Parts: sequence; C-alpha cells; structure tokens
Amino acid sequence: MAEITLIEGLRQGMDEELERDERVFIVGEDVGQRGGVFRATEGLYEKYGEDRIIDSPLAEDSIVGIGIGTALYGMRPICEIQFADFIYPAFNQIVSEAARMCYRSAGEWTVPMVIRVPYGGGIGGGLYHSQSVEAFFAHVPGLKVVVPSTPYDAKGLIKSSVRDPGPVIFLEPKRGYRLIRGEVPEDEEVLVPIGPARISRTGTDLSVFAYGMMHHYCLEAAERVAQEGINAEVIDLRTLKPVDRQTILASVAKTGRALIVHEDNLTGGYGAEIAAILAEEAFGDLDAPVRRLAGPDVPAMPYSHPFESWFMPDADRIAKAILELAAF
Amino acid sequence: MAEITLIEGLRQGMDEELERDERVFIVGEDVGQRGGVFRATEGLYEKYGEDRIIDSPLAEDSIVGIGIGTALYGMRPICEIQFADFIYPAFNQIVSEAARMCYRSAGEWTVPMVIRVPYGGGIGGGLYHSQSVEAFFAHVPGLKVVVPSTPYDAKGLIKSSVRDPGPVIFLEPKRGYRLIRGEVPEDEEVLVPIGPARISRTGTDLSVFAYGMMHHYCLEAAERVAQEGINAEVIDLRTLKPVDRQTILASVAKTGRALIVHEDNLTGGYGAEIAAILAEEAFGDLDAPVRRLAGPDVPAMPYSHPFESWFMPDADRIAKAILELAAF
Amino acid sequence: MEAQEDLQLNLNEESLLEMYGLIVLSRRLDERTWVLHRQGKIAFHISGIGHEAAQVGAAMALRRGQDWVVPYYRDLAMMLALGLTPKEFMLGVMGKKGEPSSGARQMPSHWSIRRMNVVSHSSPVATQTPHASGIGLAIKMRGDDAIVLTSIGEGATSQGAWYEAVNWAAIHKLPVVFMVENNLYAISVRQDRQMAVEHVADKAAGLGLPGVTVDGLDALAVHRAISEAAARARAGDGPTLVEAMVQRMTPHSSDDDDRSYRPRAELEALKAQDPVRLQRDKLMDMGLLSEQAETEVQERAAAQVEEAIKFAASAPYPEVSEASYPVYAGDRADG
Amino acid sequence: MEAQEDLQLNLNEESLLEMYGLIVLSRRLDERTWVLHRQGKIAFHISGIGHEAAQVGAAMALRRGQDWVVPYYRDLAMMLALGLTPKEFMLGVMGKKGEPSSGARQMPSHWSIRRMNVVSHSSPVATQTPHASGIGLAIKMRGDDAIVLTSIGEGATSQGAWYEAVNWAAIHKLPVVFMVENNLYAISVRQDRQMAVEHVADKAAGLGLPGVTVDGLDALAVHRAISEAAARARAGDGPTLVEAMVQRMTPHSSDDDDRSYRPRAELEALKAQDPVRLQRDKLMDMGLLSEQAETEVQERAAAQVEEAIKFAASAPYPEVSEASYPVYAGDRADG
Ligand SMILES: Cc1ncc(C[n+]2csc(CCOP(=O)(O)OP(=O)(O)O)c2C)c(N)n1
Ligand SMILES: Cc1ncc(C[n+]2csc(CCOP(=O)(O)OP(=O)(O)O)c2C)c(N)n1
Ligand SMILES: [Mg+2]
Ligand SMILES: [Mg+2]
Repeated sequence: MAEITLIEGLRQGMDEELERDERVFIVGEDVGQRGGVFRATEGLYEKYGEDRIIDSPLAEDSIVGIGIGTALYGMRPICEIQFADFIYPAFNQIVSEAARMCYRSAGEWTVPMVIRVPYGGGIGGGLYHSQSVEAFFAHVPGLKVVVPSTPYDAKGLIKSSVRDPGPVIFLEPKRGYRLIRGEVPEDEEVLVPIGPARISRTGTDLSVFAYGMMHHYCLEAAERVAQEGINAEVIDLRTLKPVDRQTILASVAKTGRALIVHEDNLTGGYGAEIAAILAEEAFGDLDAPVRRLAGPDVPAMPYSHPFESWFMPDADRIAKAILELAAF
Repeated sequence: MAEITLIEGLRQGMDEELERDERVFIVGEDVGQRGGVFRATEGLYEKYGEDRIIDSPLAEDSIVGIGIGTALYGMRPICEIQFADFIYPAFNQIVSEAARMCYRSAGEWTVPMVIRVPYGGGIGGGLYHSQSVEAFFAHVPGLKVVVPSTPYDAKGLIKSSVRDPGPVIFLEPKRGYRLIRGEVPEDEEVLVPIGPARISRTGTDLSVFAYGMMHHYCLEAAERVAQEGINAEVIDLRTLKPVDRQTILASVAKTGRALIVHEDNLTGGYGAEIAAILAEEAFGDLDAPVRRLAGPDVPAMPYSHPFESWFMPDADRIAKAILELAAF
Repeated sequence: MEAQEDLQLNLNEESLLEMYGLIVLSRRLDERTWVLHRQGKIAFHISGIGHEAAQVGAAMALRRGQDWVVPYYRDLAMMLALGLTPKEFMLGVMGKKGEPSSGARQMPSHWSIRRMNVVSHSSPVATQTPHASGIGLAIKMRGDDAIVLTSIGEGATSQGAWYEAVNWAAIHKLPVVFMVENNLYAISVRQDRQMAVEHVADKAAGLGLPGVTVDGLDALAVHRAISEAAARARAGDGPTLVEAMVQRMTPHSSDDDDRSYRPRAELEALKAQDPVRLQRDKLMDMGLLSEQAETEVQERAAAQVEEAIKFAASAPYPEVSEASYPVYAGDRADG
Repeated sequence: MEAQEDLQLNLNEESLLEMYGLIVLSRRLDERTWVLHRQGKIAFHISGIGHEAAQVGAAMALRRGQDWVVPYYRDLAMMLALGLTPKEFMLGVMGKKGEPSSGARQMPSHWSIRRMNVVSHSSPVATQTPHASGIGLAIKMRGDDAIVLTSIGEGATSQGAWYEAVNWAAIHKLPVVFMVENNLYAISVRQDRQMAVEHVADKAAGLGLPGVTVDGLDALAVHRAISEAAARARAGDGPTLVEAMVQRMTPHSSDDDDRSYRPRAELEALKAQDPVRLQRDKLMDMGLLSEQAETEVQERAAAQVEEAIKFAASAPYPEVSEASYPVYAGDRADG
C-alpha cells in the first residue's frame, strides 16, 4: 500500500470517477491548466481535456447553477469552490435549488452533483481564506455534508459522493491537504459510504466528536491524556448530514461524557446539533455536561500569527478540555 | 392605549424613526408606491418621498450591498427583503460584509443597518414563501438577530434596531402581521432593548422557549395544559443573537425542564443552540431531556393545505409535547 | 407578407390554428382561475393574461419534447403548448393529489413537465437561468441534437445570477435561447427603476450575444424571432437574447392590488391591444379563421376548462404521509 | 500634445513629478516585498507590479481626502497616492500591531484608510462594488460635493454582484467611477474564458452608462479618462466605466506559480512595456526629469522602503487580547 497525502487521495478519487463515467466532469475557477489553486485537479486537464475540466468565469453562483443544469440533463458535475469563504455567492443556488429540487418536483428531477469546498484555518489565510461553513449546510434538508480527514476517506468519500444521486457538499480540510498522509490500497477500489462515522480510537472515559483537521488534533490530545490515565474515545464524524446518531449515542452510552470539537464559531455551530441530540436522547447516559470546544465568536480567523493560534483549537486545548470533562 | 396590529406597530416604529433622523431611509422591492407587498411601508412613500423610500431593482444582493455603502457613509438604511426565502442572493453581502466590517476594520468602519425579513409559514406560501432563516444568521458573529412577536415589541424593537450601531437582521413573523393585535401606548416613546428575553407567562413545571408566531401557539398551549394542572413558563426570546442566557438558565434552574419550539427545520435549527447551552450549563438543573419541537426535516413547507398543517407546529402539538415532558 | 412567409417556412395552416387554439385555451383557463379565486375556491393565482401570444409563438418554434424548456411562473400558455393539460393545471391550482409538477408541494404555476423536458423551477427569480445554461452546456458536451429555451420577466434580469448565466452561454456558445417577457412591470416597479437601458435586448451587447426586441403581442413575430434564435443555437452559433414586449393586463398575482401604482387609464389602454383579439383578427384577415371556427375554438376551450375544474375539484388532497419525502433522491414513503 | 494639455489643464509640473515618484515608490516597495517573501520573512504578498501607472493616474484625478475610494487588493500604488505610508503597508505585510487597515486581522493589501475615505474591503471579489454605489447614493441623498471611485479586476466583473451594483448607479445617475484594471488574467483564467465581449468597457452598453477603454500603462491617459468620468459624476451626469488595460507582470500572488498557464515569452514581452520605464521616458521626453532627478527619485524611494521594513520588522505583534473585539460596534477589550 502506498502512503499518500489527503489531496492525492482526492485527486485519485476524482481521476478514477472521471475515467469510469464519462458524464463526470469538473468545473471551477482555475481547475484547468492551473490544476486548482491547491493543485487538487493537477494533471486532469492534460488527461481529460478542456471539455471535461472547465475553467469557469469568476462567479460562484454560476458554477453551482450551471452545475445543477448539467446534472438535470444527466451529467455528474464536480464543482469546485476555490475557498469555503467564497461559497456565499452560491448560497442561493445551493440552498434554494440543489437542495430542494428533488423534493419540490416530487422526485421527478434530481441533482447528482458534488460541491468541493476547501475549508478551515491554520494556513495564514486571515478572515477570508480560513472559514468553516459546515453549520450552514448541515441545516439544509436535501443536502448531504461530508468531511474526510484521511487520505483513505478523502478518496473513498469523493468517489461515493460522485456516485450519490443527490447534491453533496464535500468539505476538504485544506490545512491537511499535504500534512495528512496515510495508506491507501492501490489494487482495490476504495469506496467509503456516506453516512457512517468512524471510531478512530476506542476508549471508555469520554467521547470526543470531531471531523477534518480537528479530528487529528483530538487524536493527538487523546494520546496525551492517555499518559494521565484518561482513556478517550475519538470519533471522526465524516458525514455531518445525515449524521450517524447510532454511533454517537452508543459511544456516549458507554462513556457518559461528550466533548465536541470544531474550529467554526461556537454559537450555532455544528456542535450545537450534536449537543442537542445528546441532551435529548442521551439524557440518562450523561454523567457530565456536554462540552463544546470551538472557535471563538469573532467573525473569522484573523491574520496575524498570534491571532490565528488564538482562534484555532489545538491538541493542548483539547487535552485540557478532556481532562476537565473527565474530572467532572 | 390603542390596540394595533403587529404590522402597524412596525410601520409606526419606522415612521417615527424616519421622522426623527433624516439619515434613516427605506430601500427594497415595491416599498414605494406599493407600500410593500405586505403593506408594511404603506403611506411612507407619500410622506417621505421617493428619495427616502426607494424602490430597488429586483436584486437582493444589491439591496443589502447598496445599503451597506450608504451606512458606511453615515446613513441609516432599513433594507426590506420581500420574503425570507429571497434573502439567499444577499447572503454574501450580509455574512461577508455587513457582519464582518466592524471587526475587519478594527472598528474603523461600522454598518448601522436594519434588514427586515418577513418569515415563516401558515400563509399558503408553499416551499418558497414560508421559510424561516434565523438559524443561518444566528450563527454569524457580528450580526444581531431580532424577532418581535407582539405589536409592542415590533414597534419597540424596530426603533432600537434602527438606532443600533451595527447590522440587525429583523425577522417578522408575517403570519402574525394582522393576526396579532396588542396595546401600544400612543403618548410615550416605545423602545424595547435588543437583548433581553421576555417571560410572557410565569410557571414552575417546565420552561417553553419560542419566538415569533410559535410564541403565541406556546402561550395557547400553556393555557390548555394549565387545565390539566401543568404550569408552564413561556419565554419569548425576542432577540436570538445575542441570546439572553441569564433568563433561559434562570428559568430552567427553576423548572428543571425545557421545551424549545420553532417552525424552522429541526436539524441544525436555532433550537439546537438553546439545547446545547442547556446541556452545557444547566446539567445539574435538568430533570428531563431537553425537548425540541420543530418543523420536520423536509426542504420547506409544502403548499397543499394538509401539507402545511402537517409541517407547522401548532398549539395541539405543543400541548402534547408539554404534557409528555412534564410527565418524564 | 411576413405572415405568408411563416406559412411557407415554418407553420402550416393547421399549426396556425393550433397556435390560436392554445392562446384561447390559455386565456379562458386563466380568466376562469381568477373567478375561482374571487369565489374563494382557491388560494392563489398568478396570471399570464397578455403574455399568451408570445408564449405560444415561442413554444411552437421548438421541437416539442426534444428541445428543453426552463420556464417561469407566467408561462401558462407556453406550458399548454408543451402539453400541460388543463386538468393538470387545475390540480396544481387547487393543491390536489397527483399534481404533476410538484405533487402539490409548490405554489400553482411552478412548472415541471418531465415528459416534455420542462424543468422544475422555483419562486426565487432568475435561479432558472443558470440551469438553462447548464443544460445548454450538457447538450453541447453530449453532442445532442437539442436546444434549450428559458424565459424570465424583465425585472428579474436585474439579478446578478441572470448576467452570470447569460455570460456562460455567450462564452461557450451554448445552444440557449434567453427569452425575456417584458411587461414593463415587476410587481409595482417600472422598467425605468429596474434598468438604465431602453430595451432588455440592449443588455445582450454587454454580454457578447445578439439581442432582439420583438412585438410580443404578435405570436408570429415571436415565432419568427425564436425560430431564428433556435436555428442559430442548433447551428452551434450560440445563444440569443429575445425580448418580447408583452403586457401584464392583471395585477401581479391574486395577492396584489395594483391600484396604488398603476393608472387605470393605462390598464384600459392595454385592452385595445389584447393579444388574443389581435391573433384572431390576424387569422381572420388571413382567411384562416371563420366566425364559425372561432365560435368552435371558444367553445372547445370553455368545455376543456370546465371539465378540468370539475375533475380537479373532485380530486382528493394528497395524503399527509406524502409530505415527508422525497428529501433525497430515492426516498420513498416507507423509507 | 496630449501631455501638454494635461500640463495645462489638470496637472502642473510638480504633480507630474509627484505622480512619477509615487509610481517608483510603489514599484520599489512591491519588489522588496517579493524579496522578503523569498527570504521567508513574510507569509504572503499580492502584487501591483504593472498596474502602477493606472492607479496613480486615477488617484491623482480625485480630490484626495474629499472624494471616496473603494479599492481592491492590487491597489498599492493607488493607496500610496492616497496617503498610505510605506510603514503602514509593511505593518500589514508582517501582520504587526497597529496595522491601520484591519489591526492585522486581514491579509496584507486589504486596504482601509478612514482618514482618506478609503473604505475597508474584503477578499471575496466584487463585494466592494455595491458599497461604492451605495456611497454614491448617500452622496446624492446628502447633496454632498464628493464622488466615489471603485476599482476591480476584469475577472471579478463576471460576478453578478458587479452588474447589480453598476446597474444601480446607472439607474440613479450616481456619482461613481467604476475603474476596471484589466490585466487579462484572473489568476490563470484568460479574458476569453471570462467574458464574450472584447473589452470590459463593452459591458457598459448593456447597463446604460458610458464605457471607455484606456491605455493603463500611461498614467496621463488614465488621469485624463478618470478626470472626465469624475467631472461627469460631479456634474450629476452619472457613472462611467473606465477600463484601464494594464499588465500583471508577476504571478497572481506569492501563493501562485504561473508556469503551468502563462507562456514565458508572454511575460518577457511585457517587460518591454514596463509602465515605470514608460513614465520615466515620457517625463524625460517632456524635459521634466533629468538623469540626476531620476536618481534622486529612485534613492528616495529605496530609502523609504528600507526605513519601512526596519520599522515594521521591529514592531511588536498584536496582543492576543485584541483578537476578541470589536465584533460589534463599540465593543472594547474590556467589554
Ligand atoms: C429573488 C426574488 N426576489 C423577489 C421575489 C418576489 N417577486 C416575485 S415576482 C416579482 C416581480 C417579477 O417581475 P418580472 O421579472 O418583471 O416578471 P413579471 O412578474 O412581470 O412577469 C417579485 C419581486 C422573488 N420571487 N424572487
Ligand atoms: C468570490 C471570490 N471567488 C474567488 C476568489 C479567489 N480569487 C482571488 S483573486 C481572483 C482572480 C481575480 O482576477 P481579476 O478580477 O482579473 O483581478 P486581478 O487579480 O487580475 O487583478 C480569484 C479567483 C475570491 N477572492 N473571491
Ligand atoms: Mg415584468
Ligand atoms: Mg485580472
């Protein structure tokens, strides 16, 4: 098995789907000759040509809106939004159109499409190149929301997303693109189903829920607190919508304690939904308050280096939160 | 004291602010001669003229974007979005610009503006004239989110919102525009501060949190269950961001039980944040699971009459939820 | 003369009469729906009265069932021309079970006819325009023999989304016809508060595609303009913007009251230019329509309308259990 | 001849030299910032190299401090012309405490100079254009003696928001100058994949305002075009779209590598048209700049740049406590 990076997993997944199904194509800003500003589509323009790897005009609403049109016709678009921070111009097409098309036509029309969205901070991107946007989309019925944290899941989930019959918001933890490496088999097809969470570290004392880069920091923190005798279970949610309630509830039934970690702003963030599910359905299991560790409620991650570290939860802070919760 | 409708309260509030401060003006689709499609601005065009009551082109991003520009220059725009369902084209200007302007300029530039948004169902509006959008905006640092449920609060809160130095998303429960009547004094200035919730019915057995039309149904339900000996406390949140934690936590400390009601979709809805706050900060006070009663997770309220009733929580369903929770 | 050309080139006598029959049917159906609303029997109607000639002229310039259509809410006459039945329309108006465009989930006049390649659209205006360009892109990618027509009001062309979508089609020379039904009003807002150009067709120059303005009260003129645009599209020469000057002879919708913003005299004047009468006169001038045939057309339309109302009125409402799906493709009631 | 006119009408000898000095300063500062990046001393730079003449020409056509400016990220030279100091710029580049445009919250080159009516802008492109129209509207409402200039790249004019904003200014005849700095690239995407018109100025026709294309390598030509547009705006005759043809002589930003999409020969060719050299030659031709004066200009610029770097390098980073405010107007550290 080869060890590859997260972005390489993504690229392999897209490449295989482009190869497999000629209805699949990629559209977005700079995805062609440039190979994407993060190089996620590198080499695909050369391999599939400008008719299937399409540089869009600088207009996100149209990237998604055009994608929807092609999907209605039977194509399988992969739309790239260059940074999560620039998805808002497309909000109307995503929420009003992609998400509601199937329901509003009683299933007559569907929108099989993937919207790829590099998100998150820690790359010196300041207020507008660091944002997390999952809470917005996880609130919208009709959308699925997926976040891989490993090269294997990146490959397996992008392939499943391309094959999904409806719209998938595919959030890519961009700080992990090259930082996160992992083994991915070369001789078998890698497919990871949309839906199930993954218990990436089993434990008994408390449950830590996370996704994307934060999942890695949580694992790191869990190793650290293990040295102090705390045995944390870490769960990579992977699919935020629909969320894997069973796995979440089973874990908390076992541990009695829950910590949710994300880098998006705290208030109304994705963690609120997990906390609400637990408050409603795990009442009898909980031995301690549900804790959320998240980005602070400032508009976004500020640029200056000390600011950035201040904003972003890290292994230190997570470890501290684990210890506090375990001691409750 | 005169009894007036909710929309009349709003109109009075806007009228007084237009009169008081010549920097205040109104901009939106059909707000001029037409007086707004709901007639919220009726008579204002005649009184203040086309330079202060401005019919915009049919383009929401520009309504907000132009509003921001005028606010940067020192004006006090009241922007009307015709229906909440049509706010998504303006999402980028609201989230990227209005909300982040103060922080991103370290306070040098501010955006004092009100964005008025008629929202909610029960008016035969189907998928795209019934939506609730509070969860999106309550997640965005830099925005305030306000929802009046009475004529008094409509008047008092719109006036406070116009005077607020930053952007306020002002959500109007449009089903209540003419349905909800209440007394509003004529001989004194009505100002309701942004922030505090209002205990509209004191009780001891459980706490019901709601806003907008749902608040009225909750009151109705509370009266109904009172006949069965259950004494519910009902709280009109009024300001969703920043939310009044003290009042929420104090109520649950007293009652030990919490029900949150909204018509927006359940998952990732505003109720999740309230549930999360309680799960985190009221752990020791809770005698029962936190319950959420909300619109189902379908894309929006469907048109056909039976569908609409199915979607919308009403006094019956709320009463049932109260009784179940009280019996836990 | 031009009419003679039409007769030779595109339309035979039969299709001219079909055209007229559709225009009349649409008008009767539309008027009757207003009556139902006044009687309190239905909750909402949005009307195409004054737009019919343009819509039918456009629809009949397409290869129906082969070409694609992405319409907007005023397109009742266009939908009838594309095969929507009065019964289907009435099911929608009454929100009844089996309503084919949305299963009674959307408000009336939110079209979708899958069998005729008419794509589902929503209420937020101009959201359909990028879909049309996307369909055009897909047609081009697949090398299929089809084009797509999309319609919109002049007010909605103020939306940024509209420009972005037309821009795409212009850059990639996509087989799209952008039809604008200009009735000079967007609810209460007049064209001069909506744009600084005289004609919506002028917007084409800024986007790099041809734009034409045509008399939308004349079905044949519209038919000709759309046929030319469609021919360009089919030939791979790219999109065209066709602005049809129509008139809104009613309030915006049944929720609207236009008295505060629309002079009564203006409305009166429109009646002299009623497109239904104009088509009738034209056909009579051409000797294609006798008084007797006219009576038959009217009676047939009236009968169809009444039958549709009876049918829909006695149809059941949908089961509440239907409301919970399909949120995701493949969802079923039991899932 | 034209230059002589400028000399007579708008610009005296002194201001022509000021203009040149600013262009040189901007270039030196910009080049030095690239060096800092290569040395690993800073994290990010986005460059205005090749745009300087247009920007300074534009800025000097304004009444600085009275008129309003809503810029975009490439406008270093314009900002220097409006009073941004090299020290302030360097604080931003290094993310240091007291950086005046955002308190080190935004990436470098996200301008704001409150004292000069330069409005804060963000990264999502074209969001600034409606702000400019709104400022124009407010100026008109207040009857103030000011105009507003806003700039943008040609790629960003594909955003719907841009059309919507220009449309507003055209309808209401607002005192706005829409300046487009057309360098033919949006990161890697060439103009022909961005729009189907030959000139961005052609877009004006579709929006109902005048549009002109001007040689953006010639500061005086841009000065003239912007002066004319500003005069129109001041006279109440409404907005103008001015497209300045400039050249991006560097990769998009320090994060970019343009080798995959930009032919080396094309880049080489640009050097023959370097706007800094062109301005110098012009001033020398006009007899306004001696060799010795040129040396002084260069030395002065270099000294200012080095001083700024020293200043910013030794400035502290902001306190972490500053990061938590002001989320809402009036918020303070202690709130
Ligand atoms: C995004 C959005 N904003 C506002 C509305 C409300 N609205 C519905 S139709 C309409 C006017 C449309 O005018 P026009 O495009 O000229 O079409 P017409 O109705 O005249 O045929 C408005 C403002 C909407 N449907 N969508
Ligand atoms: C809404 C949005 N989408 C994408 C980007 C990423 N991006 C930054 S600059 C740029 C290209 C801009 O090109 P152009 O407008 O021509 O200006 P130039 O950089 O050439 O001066 C892109 C795609 C962005 N900043 N905002
Ligand atoms: Mg119209
Ligand atoms: Mg450019």
